[in-house]
Amino acid sequence: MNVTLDYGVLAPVLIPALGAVLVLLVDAVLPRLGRWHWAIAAVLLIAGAAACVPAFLSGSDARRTLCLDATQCLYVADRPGSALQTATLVSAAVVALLVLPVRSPADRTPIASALVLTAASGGAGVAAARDLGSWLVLIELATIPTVALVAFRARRSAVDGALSLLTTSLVSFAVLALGAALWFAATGSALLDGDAVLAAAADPQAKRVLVLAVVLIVAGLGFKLSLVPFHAWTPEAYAGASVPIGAFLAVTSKFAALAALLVVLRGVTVLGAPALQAIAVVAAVSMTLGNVMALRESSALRLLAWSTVAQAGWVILPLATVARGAVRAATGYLLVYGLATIVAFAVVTLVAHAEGRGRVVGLSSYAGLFRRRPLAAVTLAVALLTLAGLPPSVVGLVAKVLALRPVAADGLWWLAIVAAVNAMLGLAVYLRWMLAMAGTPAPDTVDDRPHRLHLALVVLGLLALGVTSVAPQLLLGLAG
Amino acid sequence: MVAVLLCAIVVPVVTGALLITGDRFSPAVGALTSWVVAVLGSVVTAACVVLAVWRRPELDHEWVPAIGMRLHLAVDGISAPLLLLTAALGVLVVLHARVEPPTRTGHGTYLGCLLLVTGGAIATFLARDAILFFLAFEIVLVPMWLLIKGFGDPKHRASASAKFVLYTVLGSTLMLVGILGTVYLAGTADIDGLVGGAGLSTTQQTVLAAILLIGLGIKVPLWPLHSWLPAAHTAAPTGGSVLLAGVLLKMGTYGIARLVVPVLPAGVERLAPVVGVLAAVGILWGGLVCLVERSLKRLIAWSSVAHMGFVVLGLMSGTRLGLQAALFGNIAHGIVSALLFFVVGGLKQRWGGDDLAVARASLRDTAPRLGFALVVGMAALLGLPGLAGFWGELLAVASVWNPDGSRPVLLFRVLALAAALGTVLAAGYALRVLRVVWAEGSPAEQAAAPGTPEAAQAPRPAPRPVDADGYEWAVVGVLVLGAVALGVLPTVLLDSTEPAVLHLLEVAAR
Amino acid sequence: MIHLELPLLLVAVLAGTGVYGILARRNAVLVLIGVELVLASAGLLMVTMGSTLADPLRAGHVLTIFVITIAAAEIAVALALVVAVFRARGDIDVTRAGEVDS
Amino acid sequence: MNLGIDAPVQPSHLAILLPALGAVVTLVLVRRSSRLAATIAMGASFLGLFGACALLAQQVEGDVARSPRTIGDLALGGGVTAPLRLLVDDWSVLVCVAVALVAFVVQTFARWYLWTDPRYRQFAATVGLFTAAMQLVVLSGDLVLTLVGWELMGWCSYLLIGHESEREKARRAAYKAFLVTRFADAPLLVGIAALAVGARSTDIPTVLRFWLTEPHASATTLTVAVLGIVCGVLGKSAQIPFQDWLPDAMEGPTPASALIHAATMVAAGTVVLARLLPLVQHADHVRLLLVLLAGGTTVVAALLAFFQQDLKKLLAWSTVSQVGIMLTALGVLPVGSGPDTAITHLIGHAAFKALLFLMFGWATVLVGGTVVPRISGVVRRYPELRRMLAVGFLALAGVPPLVGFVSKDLILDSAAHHAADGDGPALLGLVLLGITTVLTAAYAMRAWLIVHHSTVLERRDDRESFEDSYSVENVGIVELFRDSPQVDEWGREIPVADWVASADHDLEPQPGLLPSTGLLILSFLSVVGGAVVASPLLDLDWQSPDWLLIAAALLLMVAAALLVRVASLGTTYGDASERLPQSWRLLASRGLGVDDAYVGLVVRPVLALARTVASLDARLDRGVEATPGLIRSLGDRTSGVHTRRPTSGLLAVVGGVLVVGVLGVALW
Repeated sequence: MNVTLDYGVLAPVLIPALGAVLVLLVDAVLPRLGRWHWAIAAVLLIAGAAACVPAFLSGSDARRTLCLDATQCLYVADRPGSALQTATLVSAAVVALLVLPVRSPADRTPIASALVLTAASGGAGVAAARDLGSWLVLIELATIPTVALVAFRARRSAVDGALSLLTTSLVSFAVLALGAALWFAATGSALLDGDAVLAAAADPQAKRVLVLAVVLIVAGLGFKLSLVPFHAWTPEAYAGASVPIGAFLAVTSKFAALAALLVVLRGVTVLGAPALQAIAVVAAVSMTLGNVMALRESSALRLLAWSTVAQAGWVILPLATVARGAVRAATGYLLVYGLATIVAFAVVTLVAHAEGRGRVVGLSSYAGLFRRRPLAAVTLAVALLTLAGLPPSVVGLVAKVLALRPVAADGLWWLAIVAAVNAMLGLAVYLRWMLAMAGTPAPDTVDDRPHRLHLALVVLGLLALGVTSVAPQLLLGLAG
Repeated sequence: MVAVLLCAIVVPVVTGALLITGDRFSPAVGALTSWVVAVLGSVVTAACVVLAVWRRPELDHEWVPAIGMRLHLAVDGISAPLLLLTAALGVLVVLHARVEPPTRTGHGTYLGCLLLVTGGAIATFLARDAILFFLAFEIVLVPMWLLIKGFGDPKHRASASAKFVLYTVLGSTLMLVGILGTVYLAGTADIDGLVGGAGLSTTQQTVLAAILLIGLGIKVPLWPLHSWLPAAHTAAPTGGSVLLAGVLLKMGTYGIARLVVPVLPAGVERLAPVVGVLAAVGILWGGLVCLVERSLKRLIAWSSVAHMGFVVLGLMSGTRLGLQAALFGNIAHGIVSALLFFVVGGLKQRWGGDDLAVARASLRDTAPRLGFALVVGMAALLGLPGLAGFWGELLAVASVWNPDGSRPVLLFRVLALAAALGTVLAAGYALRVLRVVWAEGSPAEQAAAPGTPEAAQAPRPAPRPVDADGYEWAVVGVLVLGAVALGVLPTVLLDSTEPAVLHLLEVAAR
Repeated sequence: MIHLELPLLLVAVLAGTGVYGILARRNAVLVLIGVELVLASAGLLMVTMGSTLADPLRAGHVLTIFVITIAAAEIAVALALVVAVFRARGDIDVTRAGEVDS
Repeated sequence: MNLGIDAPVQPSHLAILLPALGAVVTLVLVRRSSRLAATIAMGASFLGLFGACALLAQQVEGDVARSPRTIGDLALGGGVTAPLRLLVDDWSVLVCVAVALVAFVVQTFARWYLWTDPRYRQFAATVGLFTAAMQLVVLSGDLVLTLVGWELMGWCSYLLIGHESEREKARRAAYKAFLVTRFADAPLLVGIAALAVGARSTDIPTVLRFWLTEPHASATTLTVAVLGIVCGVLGKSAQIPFQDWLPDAMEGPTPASALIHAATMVAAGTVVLARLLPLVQHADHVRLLLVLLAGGTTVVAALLAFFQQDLKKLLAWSTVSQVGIMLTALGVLPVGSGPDTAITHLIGHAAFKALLFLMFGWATVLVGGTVVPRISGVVRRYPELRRMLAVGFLALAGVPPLVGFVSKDLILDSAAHHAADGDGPALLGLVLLGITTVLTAAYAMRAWLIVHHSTVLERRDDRESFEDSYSVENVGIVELFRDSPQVDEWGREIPVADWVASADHDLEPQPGLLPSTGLLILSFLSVVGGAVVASPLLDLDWQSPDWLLIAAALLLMVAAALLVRVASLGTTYGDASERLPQSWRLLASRGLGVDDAYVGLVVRPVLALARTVASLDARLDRGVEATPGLIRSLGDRTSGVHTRRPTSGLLAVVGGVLVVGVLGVALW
C-alpha cells in the first residue's frame, strides 16, 4: 500500500505541531526567554496560516494528501476546511499576541505557548482529517490543552472552570468514541467519506446504527461548540480562564469544533437525508437559552460565554438543512463570529491589562468606557454589533443573512421564526453591554495606558471589521 | 452619473460617521462646526438625490456573492418621490437642529445620527436587490436607537428606545426570512426579477407573504404590532420624531409595495382580507385613542397608526388605483407628520411638556405662525382637500370600495366604510387639538404658564422665542408649502408614480 | 467464529456502568473511572466489529489503540488537574466546585 | 371678457380662483393692516363677481367653454379616470352669479361690521376661500372637485363659526358644525367612491350616463351610493337628523352667518343634489326618504323658528326650513325634469336671507343683540332699517310678487302636478310644503311684529339707567320696568339724556357706502328677483300657474298672519309666541334637545369606546412591556438548573445525548 505524502499540504498542521516541540526545545536551551515564547508561537502560527494560502489561490480544487488511491485520501483540505484551518491558526496567533504582554511566571510561558500551538495544530488538522482515527486524535489534541490552559491561571475559579471543562470534555470524548465505534460498526470502514455511508445506508439496520453514530458524534461535538445542553462548562471556563485564553476557547476551539463537525456531516449529506431535526432543535434551544441567560448576566465574561452559546446555535443553524451551501454558510458565519469575538476579547484584554481584571468582569465597571477609552469602546461596540448582526457592522448582518438563507430556502419556518426572535433577544443582550459603556464612569478610575501591542491589535481588529463591512466577501469568500 | 447614486448613500453615512467621531475627541468639535458640516452633508446628499431622480442612473455591481447580494441601485417612479422626501427631510431636520439643539452635549452625535438615518433610508429606497434592501433597512436602526436613547425625553427614553429597536429588529429579521425564502425559491434577488410570483405555488406565496407582512407590518406599523410607535415618538427628540414618522414608517409600506404586493400576488390575495381588516382596525383604533389621548406628541404618533392604515388598505386592494393611493398617502403622510412633529416638538419644548389638559394661552394669539402651521397640519391630518392628506385617503377609500376581483368585495366595502368613519374620527381628534391648543385659553394665563409644576420640573435648556422664527419658521414654512402644493397639484406626484405602478402590476399579472 | 451477542452485551454493560459512574460519583477520580469504562466499551465495540469485518486496514484495532492512547493522555491531564483542585480546595468533590465565585 | 373658448383661463376659472387668490394674498402678504386686507379681499371678491358676470354673459351668448380643464387628469392607473373638469350650464351660471354677489356684499359688510376686530384679516381671507369653495361646487363637473369644494366649505365654516374663539360657545359650535357635517360626509365619500368606481370615471356627465343607461349597472349599488350622497347633503344642508349644528353656528359673526346661510354651505347640498338629480330620480326609495326627511325638516324647523327667543336663531331655523323646501322640491320632481324650481328658490333665498342676516347684523351693532327683549322695536327706533327688513320678511313669507312667492309657488305647482300623476313622494311633499308655507308666513309675521313693536323706547331708557347706575340695589326692580323717573344712586331723579331721546341718529354707526349699496342690491333682488324665472337660462313653466293653488296658499298665509297679529297684541315685546307655554319656548330654543341626543347617542358612546380602546391598548402595551420580565423570569428559572457544578453539566450532557439520540433516530 502506497501512501502519498505532500508536506506542503500538511504544513498548516505540521508547523504548529513541530513549533510546540521547538518552543520546548528553545526553552531548554534558553531558559530565560520568557514572554518571547509567545512571539515565536505567533510567528509559527502565522507561518502555518500562510501555508494555507495556496488553497485560496488554486481555485476550487481541494488539496489532498495521504492518499490510499485516487479517490480515498486521509487528508483533504477543501475550501471551507482551508478557511477554518486558516482561521484557527490566525486566531491562535492573535491569542498568542494578546497573551504576550501579560505578566506570568516565567516557567509557565513555554508550556502555555506550546499548549496553544498544539491545540491550534489539532484544530487545523481536524478540518482536513478524513478518517476516524486521526479525526479523534486531532480533536482531542485540540481539546485537552485547553483544559490545562484554563487551569493555568491557578485561581480557584480557574481550577473550577477547568474541572468543569475537563469533566464535560471527558464525557463528550466518551460519547464521541462510542459514536466513532458505532460508525465503524455501521459502515465497516474507518473512513469518513461518502461511499461507505452510501453502502451502509442501503441496509436499513446498518443505517439505523449509522444515524445513532452521527447523532452521538454531533452530541459529542456539541460540547466543544458549547451547544445546549452540552454547554454548562462554558461560563465557568470563560470566567475562570485568563481573558486571552477565554478568547482561545471562544474562537479557536470553535473553529476546530465546527471543522470536526463538518467533516462528519460532509460524509452524511451524500445520503440526501432529510433535515437533521436534532440539529435544528439543538440550534433553536442553544440560541434561546444562550440569549436568555446572557440577558440576566451581570458579568461581562459570562455574558460573552452565553453569547457564545447563542452564537453556536446560529452557527449550526444552516446545518439543520440539506440546502446547498449549508456548509459554506456555517463556515462563513463562524468566521464572522470568530472575528467579532476575538476583537471583543482583544478590547477586554486591553482594558484588563491596563486597569486590572477586576475592571472587566462586571458589566457595570464598563461605565464610561466611551469617554475613558473612545477607541476601545467604539471597537467593542462595533464588535458587539457584529455579533448582533446590525449595521454599521455590515459583515455581521451579512453573516446573519448567510446563516438564515438555507433555513428559509428549506422552508423550516418554525426555525426561522425562532431565529428571528433570537436576533431580537441577541440585540438586547449586546445593547445592554453598549448601554453600560455609555454610562457615567465610576470615580476611582485607574487610567493606565494600554499596552501598545494590545492597542495595535484592537486597531487592527477595528480595521478588519471596517474593511470586511465594506467588502464582506473578503471574509466570506474564504469559505468558498 | 452612477457616482451620484453612491454619493447619495456614502455622503450622509460618512459625514454622519465623521460627526460622531468628532464628538469622541476631547475637547469635542464645536456645535457650530458640527452643524455646518451636517448642513453641507445633507445638502450635498439632497443634491445627489435630486440628480439621481432626474437622470435615473443605474448601478449594478457584484458585492457579496456569498449571499447573492449585488450592489444594485436605481431610481424609478415609485421610489423617486420617497427619495426626494427623505432627502428634503434630511436637510430640514439638520437645519432645525440649530433651533432645537440636543438637550445634552453631543451635537455631533445627534447630527451624525440624523444623517445616518437619512443615508440609510436613501439606501433603502435606492436598493433594487432584495437582500441589499434588507441591509439598508437595518442601517437606520442603531442611529435611530441612539437618537431616542441618547437625546430623548429622559422620562421615557429607556423603555421607548429598547422597545423601538427590539420590535423593529424582530420585524426586519422576519422580513429577512421572507426575503430569503422568496429569493431562494425564485432564484434571483433582483427586485424587478422577482415581480410576478416567479413561479411560486400559492401556498409558498401565502407563507412568505405572511412572514413578510408581519415583518414589514411592525415597521409600518400595522395594528396590533404598533405599540412601539407611540412610545418611540413620545420619547424621541423632534428631529428623531420627524425622521421616524416621515421616513422610517414609509420604509415599511414601501417594502410592502415593492416586495410583497407585486412579488407574491397569490399570497397577498389570500391574506388581503386579514391584513385589510387589521388596517381598518388600526384606522379606527388609532382614531379612537386620539380622542382621549392627553399627550400631544403621542396623539400625533397615534394618528400615524391610523393614517398608515389607509396606506395599507390601498395596498391590499390589489388595484392600480389602490397602489397609487398608497404611494400618494405615503408621501402625504410623510410631509404632514413631519410638519406636525416639528410644530409639536417645538411646542413641547416651549411648554416644558405636552399635556393637553394643562391650560395654556391660545396659540392663535400668542404664536400665530406656529398656530397657522398647526392648523394646516391638523387640517391635512383630517384630510382636508387642498392639502396633501386628502388625496391619499379619498383614493384609498375608492380603491377599497372596488377592490381587485379576487378580493371579497363585501368585506372590502365594509372596510371602505370603516375607513370613511376613520376620517370622521380624524376630524374629531384634529379639531380637538385645535380647540384646546389653538383656540382656547386667554393671554392672562400665559403669565402663569411657566410657573406650573409641569414646566418647573422639565429641563429648559435655552429660552426660545414665543413664536417660530428664523430657521424654525423656514423649516415649518417649507413643509406647509409642500403640504399645500401636493394638495393643490396632486397630479405632479400621481403622474410620476403612474408609469412605474402600471409597469409593476402589468409584469406581476403576466 | 464466536457469536457477536456476548461482546455486544458486554459493550452495553460497560457503557451503562460507565454512565452510572459518571452521574453517581462525586469523587473526581471515580468520575474519571466512569469515563474510562465508557471508553473501554467503545474500544471493545471497535475490536469486535473489526474482527468480524474484512477490513484490509484493520481499522477497528487501530482505532481502539488510538482511543486507548487518547484516554491515557486525557487521564494524565485529568489527574494533574485533580491534584490542582485538591491543592486549591482540599477535596476533589465535583459537586462542590463552583460554589464560590472569585 | 374677450377670452377664446379654448383659452387656458376661462371666466369660470376666474370666478373660482380670484376669491381664493385674494384669500391667499391676504394671508401671506398682509401683516397687520386691516385696511389693506379689506381692499384686497373686497377687490378679489369683486373681480370674482366680475368673472361670474362674464360667465353669465358668455352663457347667454352661447359661446361659453362647457367643460374647462382644471389641474388635468389625475393619473389613477387607468382603472378610473378623473378628468377634473368644470361643467358650465344654465343654472350653474345663475347660481354662480348669486354666490359671487352675496359674497361680495358680505365682504363689504364685514369690512364695516368687523372693523375693530384684530382677526379681520383671517376673517376676510376665510370668506374668500369659502366663496371659492362654493363656486367650485357650483361649477364642478367632476365628483372629486365637488368633494373638494364641499370639504373646503366645511373647513371654512369651522373657521368662521369659531372666529371668536375666546368664547367657549363659539369653539363648541365650530367643533360641532364640522363634526356633524363631517360625520354625514363619510357616507358621501363612500357614495362618491361607489359612483365613480362603478362608472370608471369621476366625470359627472359620464357617471350619469353610466348609471342611467348601462344595463348591468347594479341598482343596489346605485341606491346605496345615492343614499350616501343624500346623507351628505342632509348633513351639509342641516336637515333632520343633522339639523342641530346650524342654529349653534350663529356663534359666528353675523356676516359669516349670512354667507353660510344664504349662498354657500347649506345651499351646496341643493347644488350637488341638483347636479345628480337624475340619479336621485332613479333611486325611488331614496327619493321618498329625501322628501320625508327634507319635508319633515321644513315643517319642524318652521315651527321651531316660531318659538325662538333670539331672532338670529329664528333666521337660522328659517334657513333650515327653506333649504328643506329646496331639497323637497328636488324630491318631488317627475323623472326627467330639471332642478330649475329648486334653483330658483335657492337664488331667491340667497338674496333675501343674506339681506335679512346683514340687516340683523346692523341691528346688532345698534342695539347690541338679537334676543327678543333687545331687538324688539328696533325698527321704530331706527327707521332706516325698516324698509329693507320689511322687504326681507315679505320675501321670506312669500308674499307676491316678491321672489319668495315666485319660487315657492313654482315648487308647489310642480309638486301638485306630479302628485296629480299619483306620485307618493310628491303628494307627501305637497302636504308638507303647504304646511310650511303657512308656518313661514306666521314666523315671518311674528318677527316683523317684534322688530316693529312700539314700546321699545321706554324700556330702553330703563335699561340704560340700570346700566349706568353705580349700585343696582338702589334702583328698585319695580322702577326698572315701570315708566317711572329714573334715579341715581342717591335717589335723585336724573334727566333723560338728550341724545337718547332725540331722533337724531348721526352718532349711531351706519354702514358705509359700499355695504349700503350691497344691501340695496340685495333688497332690490328680493323684490324683483322673481323675474329670473323668465330668463332663458331656466326651463320653467311660469306662464300657466295654478291660480287656485296660489289663492288657497295666500289665503292661508293671510289667516296665519292675522292670527299672529292678534296673538301679539298686549305682549311686552310684541312677541306672539309669548302666548304659548314657556316650556315650549325653552324646548324650542334648545332645538328640541337634539344636542343632548347627539351627546348622549353619539359623543358619549364614542368617547366611552375610545376610553375602552385606550385602556385595551394600554393593556396591550403592558403585555409588550412585560416580555422582558417574562424572559428574565425564564432566565431565572433556567439559572436554577445551572448550578455551576460540573455534575449538573454532566447530567445535561447525558440527557442531551439521550434527547438528541431519540430525536435523531426517530425523525431521520
